[in-house]
Amino acid sequence: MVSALAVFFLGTHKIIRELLSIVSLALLTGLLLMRIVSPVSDDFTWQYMPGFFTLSFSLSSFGLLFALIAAISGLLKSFASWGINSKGYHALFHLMMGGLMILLSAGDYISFFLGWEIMTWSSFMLFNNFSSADDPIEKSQDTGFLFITLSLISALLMLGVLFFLYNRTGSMNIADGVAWLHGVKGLPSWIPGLLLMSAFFLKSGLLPFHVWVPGTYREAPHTFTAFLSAALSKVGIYAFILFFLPFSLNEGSGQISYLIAWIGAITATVATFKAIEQNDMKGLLAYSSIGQMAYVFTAMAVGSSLAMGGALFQMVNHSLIKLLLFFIVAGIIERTGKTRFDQLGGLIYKMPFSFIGVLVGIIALAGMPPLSGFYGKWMIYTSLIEKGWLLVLTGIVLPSTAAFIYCYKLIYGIFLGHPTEVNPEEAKEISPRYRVPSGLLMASIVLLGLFPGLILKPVNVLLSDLGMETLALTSQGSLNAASGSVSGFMVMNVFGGVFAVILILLSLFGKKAPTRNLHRLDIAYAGELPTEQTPLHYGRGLGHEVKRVAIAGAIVKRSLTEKYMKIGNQLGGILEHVRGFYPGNGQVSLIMTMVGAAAVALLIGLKG
Amino acid sequence: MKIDIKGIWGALSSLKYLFQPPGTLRYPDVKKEAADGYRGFHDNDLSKCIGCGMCEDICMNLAIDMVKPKSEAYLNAKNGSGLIPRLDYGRCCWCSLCTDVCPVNSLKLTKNYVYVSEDMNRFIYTPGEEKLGKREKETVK
Amino acid sequence: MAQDIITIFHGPQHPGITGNMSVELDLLGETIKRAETHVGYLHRGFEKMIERRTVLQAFTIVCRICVPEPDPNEENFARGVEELMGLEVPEKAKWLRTMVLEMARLQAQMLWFAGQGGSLGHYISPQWAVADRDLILDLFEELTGGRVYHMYITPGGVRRDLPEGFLGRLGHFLDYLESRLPEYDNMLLRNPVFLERARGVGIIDPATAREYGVVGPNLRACGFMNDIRKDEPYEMYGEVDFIVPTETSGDVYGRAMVRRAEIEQSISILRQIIRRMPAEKEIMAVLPKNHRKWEVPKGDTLVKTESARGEYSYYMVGDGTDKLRRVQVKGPSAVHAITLLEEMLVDSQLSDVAMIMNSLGTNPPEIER
Amino acid sequence: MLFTIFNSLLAVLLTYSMGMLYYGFYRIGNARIHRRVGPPLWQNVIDNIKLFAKREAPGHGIMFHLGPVIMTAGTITSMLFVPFLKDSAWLQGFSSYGNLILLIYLMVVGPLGNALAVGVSGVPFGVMGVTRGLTRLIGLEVPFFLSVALLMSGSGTISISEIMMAQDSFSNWNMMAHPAAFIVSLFSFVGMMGASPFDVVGAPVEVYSGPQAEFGGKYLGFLAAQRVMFSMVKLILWVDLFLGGATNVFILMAKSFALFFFYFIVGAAFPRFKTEQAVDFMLKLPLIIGIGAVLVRFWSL
Repeated sequence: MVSALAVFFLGTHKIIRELLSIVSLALLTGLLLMRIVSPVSDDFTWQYMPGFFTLSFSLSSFGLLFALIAAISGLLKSFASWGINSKGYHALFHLMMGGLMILLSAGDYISFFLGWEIMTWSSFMLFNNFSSADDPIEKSQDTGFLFITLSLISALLMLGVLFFLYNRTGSMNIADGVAWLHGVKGLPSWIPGLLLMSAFFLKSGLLPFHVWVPGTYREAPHTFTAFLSAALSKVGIYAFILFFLPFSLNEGSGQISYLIAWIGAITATVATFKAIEQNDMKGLLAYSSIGQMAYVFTAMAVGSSLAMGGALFQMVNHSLIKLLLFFIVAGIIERTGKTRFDQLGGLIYKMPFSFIGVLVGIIALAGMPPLSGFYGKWMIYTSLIEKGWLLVLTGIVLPSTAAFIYCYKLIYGIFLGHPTEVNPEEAKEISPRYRVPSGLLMASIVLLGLFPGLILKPVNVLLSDLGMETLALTSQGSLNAASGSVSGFMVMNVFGGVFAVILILLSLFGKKAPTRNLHRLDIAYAGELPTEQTPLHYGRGLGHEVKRVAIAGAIVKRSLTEKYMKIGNQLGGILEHVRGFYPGNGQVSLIMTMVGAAAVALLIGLKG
Repeated sequence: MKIDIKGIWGALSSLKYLFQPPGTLRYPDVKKEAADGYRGFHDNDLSKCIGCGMCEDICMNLAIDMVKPKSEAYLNAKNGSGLIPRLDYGRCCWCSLCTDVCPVNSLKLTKNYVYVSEDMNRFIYTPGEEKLGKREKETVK
Repeated sequence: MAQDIITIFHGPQHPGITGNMSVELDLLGETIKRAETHVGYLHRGFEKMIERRTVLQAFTIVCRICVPEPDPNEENFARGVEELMGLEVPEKAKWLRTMVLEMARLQAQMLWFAGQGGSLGHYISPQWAVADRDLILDLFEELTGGRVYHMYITPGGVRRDLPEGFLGRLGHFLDYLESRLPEYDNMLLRNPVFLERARGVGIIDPATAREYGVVGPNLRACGFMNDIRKDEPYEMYGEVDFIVPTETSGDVYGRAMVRRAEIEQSISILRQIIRRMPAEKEIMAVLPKNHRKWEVPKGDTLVKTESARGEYSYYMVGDGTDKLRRVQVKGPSAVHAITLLEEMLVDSQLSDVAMIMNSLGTNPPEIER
Repeated sequence: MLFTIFNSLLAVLLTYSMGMLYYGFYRIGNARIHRRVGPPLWQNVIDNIKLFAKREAPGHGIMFHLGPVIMTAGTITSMLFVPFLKDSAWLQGFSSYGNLILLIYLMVVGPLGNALAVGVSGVPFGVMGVTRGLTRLIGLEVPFFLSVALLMSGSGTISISEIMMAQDSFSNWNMMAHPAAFIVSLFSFVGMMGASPFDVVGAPVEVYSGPQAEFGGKYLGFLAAQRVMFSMVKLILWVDLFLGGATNVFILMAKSFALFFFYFIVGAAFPRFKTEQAVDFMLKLPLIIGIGAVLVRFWSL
């Protein structure tokens, strides 16, 4: 992948101006899009120590999808963060993009691992050095510590398994390793499989490795959080597809798929109840991301074409929604300087665009028709019913219903209710550099809701690449499954039509019975008169009582983070040592680490 | 988990009243007669009233004023003061002390207690001269 | 100012209580962090009004201090005046007073029952209980001429003798009410949802009960035997047999069960009264003819009555004129609904406020007499 | 297309009049249980007309205005995706374009609009009611989804019409064929209809007056109208899913009234749970029955 490397070098050495960043990302996007239009094979191999092994790069259709998501996210993100970042930030961001591209097009273990590590380390430095937290030093140490510890564990696990595979197969090619992994039945394949899976779960933030996500998302630069959620969390899915998808299709692996499905459902439940409990916008969205990613894993575990389609739909949707929501949240934080629900409120008529954006976002996030979010869920649910996994279905219905609460909390806490710390007279709509990408994202969410079939064409390509049956495509507006179909086009039109009719009816009444708009404090308040000082904004309290529900209470009270920190403190000596590697200068330590990792890899590889 | 079948059945048993006639009156059609000793509006037997003013004196709400009647015909021969009591139902609390102290038992409480008028001044009333409960025309439904 | 909590008002018009009273609540979610009671919606200055009136005039307004159960006020006032003036009350009047007090207790418990069901969204109970309470009010109407404010127990005796056949009708009503009680139990008190809601909520522990001076059924639900009717028997309570029911849980359910048992006790007491009602006609002590001549001698007295909500006391001072120098009314609600409630509500839930308030038998007018 | 639109109007009219009739009965029935006489059968219609005839309505800006519209639109849209009759071209709405899962989610869209309007009005009581409603929804949806998933997986289709068609004789009614699923769904049904003991959302006692505290006049009129229609949609859905559907309007009314009567007696007999008690209850008994049914079903496979 020439383009990836081009961006990589461009990023590390030259970028000072924002324009270049955008142009390069646009270039990358364009190149990727061209791949779709004209499928030119640009497999690229690089002989390393000739005769010994090669680094091979080839972009599969899956890789292409993920690369596209990443590239478009990156492009929009760069646009949104116009002019607020320093040089180092850009360098790191592009380094990370490069790493991501390497990872996505990797054909062998070395390049896979290399890409993985570049991405991890550069993203770590991004959020650690350019943290948005109020007190970066105090906060980030815990978060960074957690992140880096877990990343190291995952890297070590992966490294070990990869070289175990190399040892077994004698080939550095991923495809060979995967084939071996699927060929061997029973315990020998399970242990490396599970270890490897843990590494991927960690990247996507699945239980029990989700603990790094909220802190990281909260403290990362606002727009970078959007990218983290929209693109980086998908890497785990890519790796999972790469290594395990055929595995989960295998008839003999019923239990392990079932286990993965349940891990997805439980992760979603835990994350959702945690999200409800959050008091700051980014924390809420972070837990929501964990939950949404978990649905994808559940769907992939089901393994049918419909489920895969649902998983991919859900994934694309999630990228769109989270970019949209994080952009708007970033815009609001930039305008108001407030991050928590108890500090905001009552901004709806001052920030109508943001309100509509968040409304579209939460409708899609909650999976309500007629927007796109529903159709991913619909495919997942239908596939679960067709598969007969009704208990898993129940397991994911619980979080997706509970998700309504945090969705409502998000929109209520910011826009509805009463203003608290932000004077609505002084509030201004978010800046255009957030508005433009948000508008595009909103349009695409609505478009996908209107024509959910649009996604089926690319999905079918991917499915046939995987050797699975393709999904029936009757029209752009509808989705079909063996057991039923749904027409997004009709749903949207019927809803819109009825809405319009009733609106007209209500307006007709408006002539005879006009609406008298009241002051916001002129409300039913038990006969008392509230003043400006009366606390009336329910942003903090909303969802606070959910933990009285037995199941939610059990989840919210427990904190895995604390447990990990305890273990971490016990292992403190060793881990502190590892942290010693990091001398403060990002690039230096990055290079050092990569060199070190490569050396270790080589050594193990030579021995094997 | 314990399921309290008996309790649930007990709760449902109260639904048997669904099939029984209601215990309340169909009010506007069927009216309830007040008990004999009911403390309703006042009535003054003007043929007995001696205008002594005991009722005015004991009324702690100052609801009773002794006034000149509209016509001398309302006064009997024994009425020394030439005055009869007038009530303000905005103040009266129907404690019936005035009737208790009436030395000739001319002032009494009747069983009437329903009266509706949009005119506030109508509630100032001279018993004996007029009959409050009888002004059915003004009764607003 | 970041707003963790929100402030709302619960009331002043509210099914949880009979009367107007507001509770200002600071909520985090629905958990109450601070409760502050607001009374004063019903303040009419009764104590001062009594001091400005002659004794006979004043007796007609004391019943208005407590809407759901006015008769303990009349009883207290009458008994206080009698003690100060040294009046001898005829025996029949004492029996009649006991009967009226028990009937009043019965109807007050029915009204509590209505509120208890209503505060849980169980709308059968208010309708049934109020309908059956109306039958008691019919009897009151016959006996006293008034349904709610009876103005019957007057210093020196009672104002009217029994109407013809009254005791028979009362007996019929008691039979009817007794037959209805199992239905009430089934409907609310054994209802599984009610048990779920009421058990373990609004607990008063015995130490707190003592410290705050909780009285009446609320105290008896904490396991204390405390009843003025037994401790310092007045009127004919020394003559009749009854037990004082207690519970130990101290929660809403315990208080409900105490009140439920008291309904039965009231029925039993009333039956005994019907049996033993003397036939004589004398119902009034010998009194001065003119109300201006009722001179209350110097001296003071403290009279107590057991109302449906607990000890109800009057402290009265006479100064030799026809008016009382000072009257201090102390109803049980001042303890229950102000100090205790503010404490109890903290960390409980908004959904339970109405239920807790009603289970305490809160009655605002007697707080702000 | 014209026929479909005509049919849609017919559906709206039918559910409105059915709903008003049923709720008229509801009020009289409740009054009788209370030992009262009760209002006339058409009292709900009178109330509704009265609300529309109010001279003005209080408002809080455009979002408040749109709330009842979204609510009503959500109701009518869900109505149009429920087939009322089987073996008939009438009253099918757009049900051929949708399915059961779509419908379940469509039923949440309306309340979202309501929640937004309540939120923008700034009444803390209303938002509390909304929060309670959303929390309660967890308890209602999970057993409900389990029971309909049993149906869908049992009949191999997610289309309501096809589930309805499959129940050709009384013994094939899903309440007979899948009794556990039916029982589980009844718990959710009572909750979704807003009957005690699961009605703490709009409780006038436990919170000032629930989500609709600030609506008045025409807004409340729309909300009242959509409420009865929404109830009818749920009744008809249950008739379709479990009671074998209906071939004509009279059978539909008979069956839905039977369900309505069930809702009515449960609602009349019990006080209400607190929100978390309701959810805990729903996640205990019904869920255990449901899981048992699933296990029984798949154990033999």
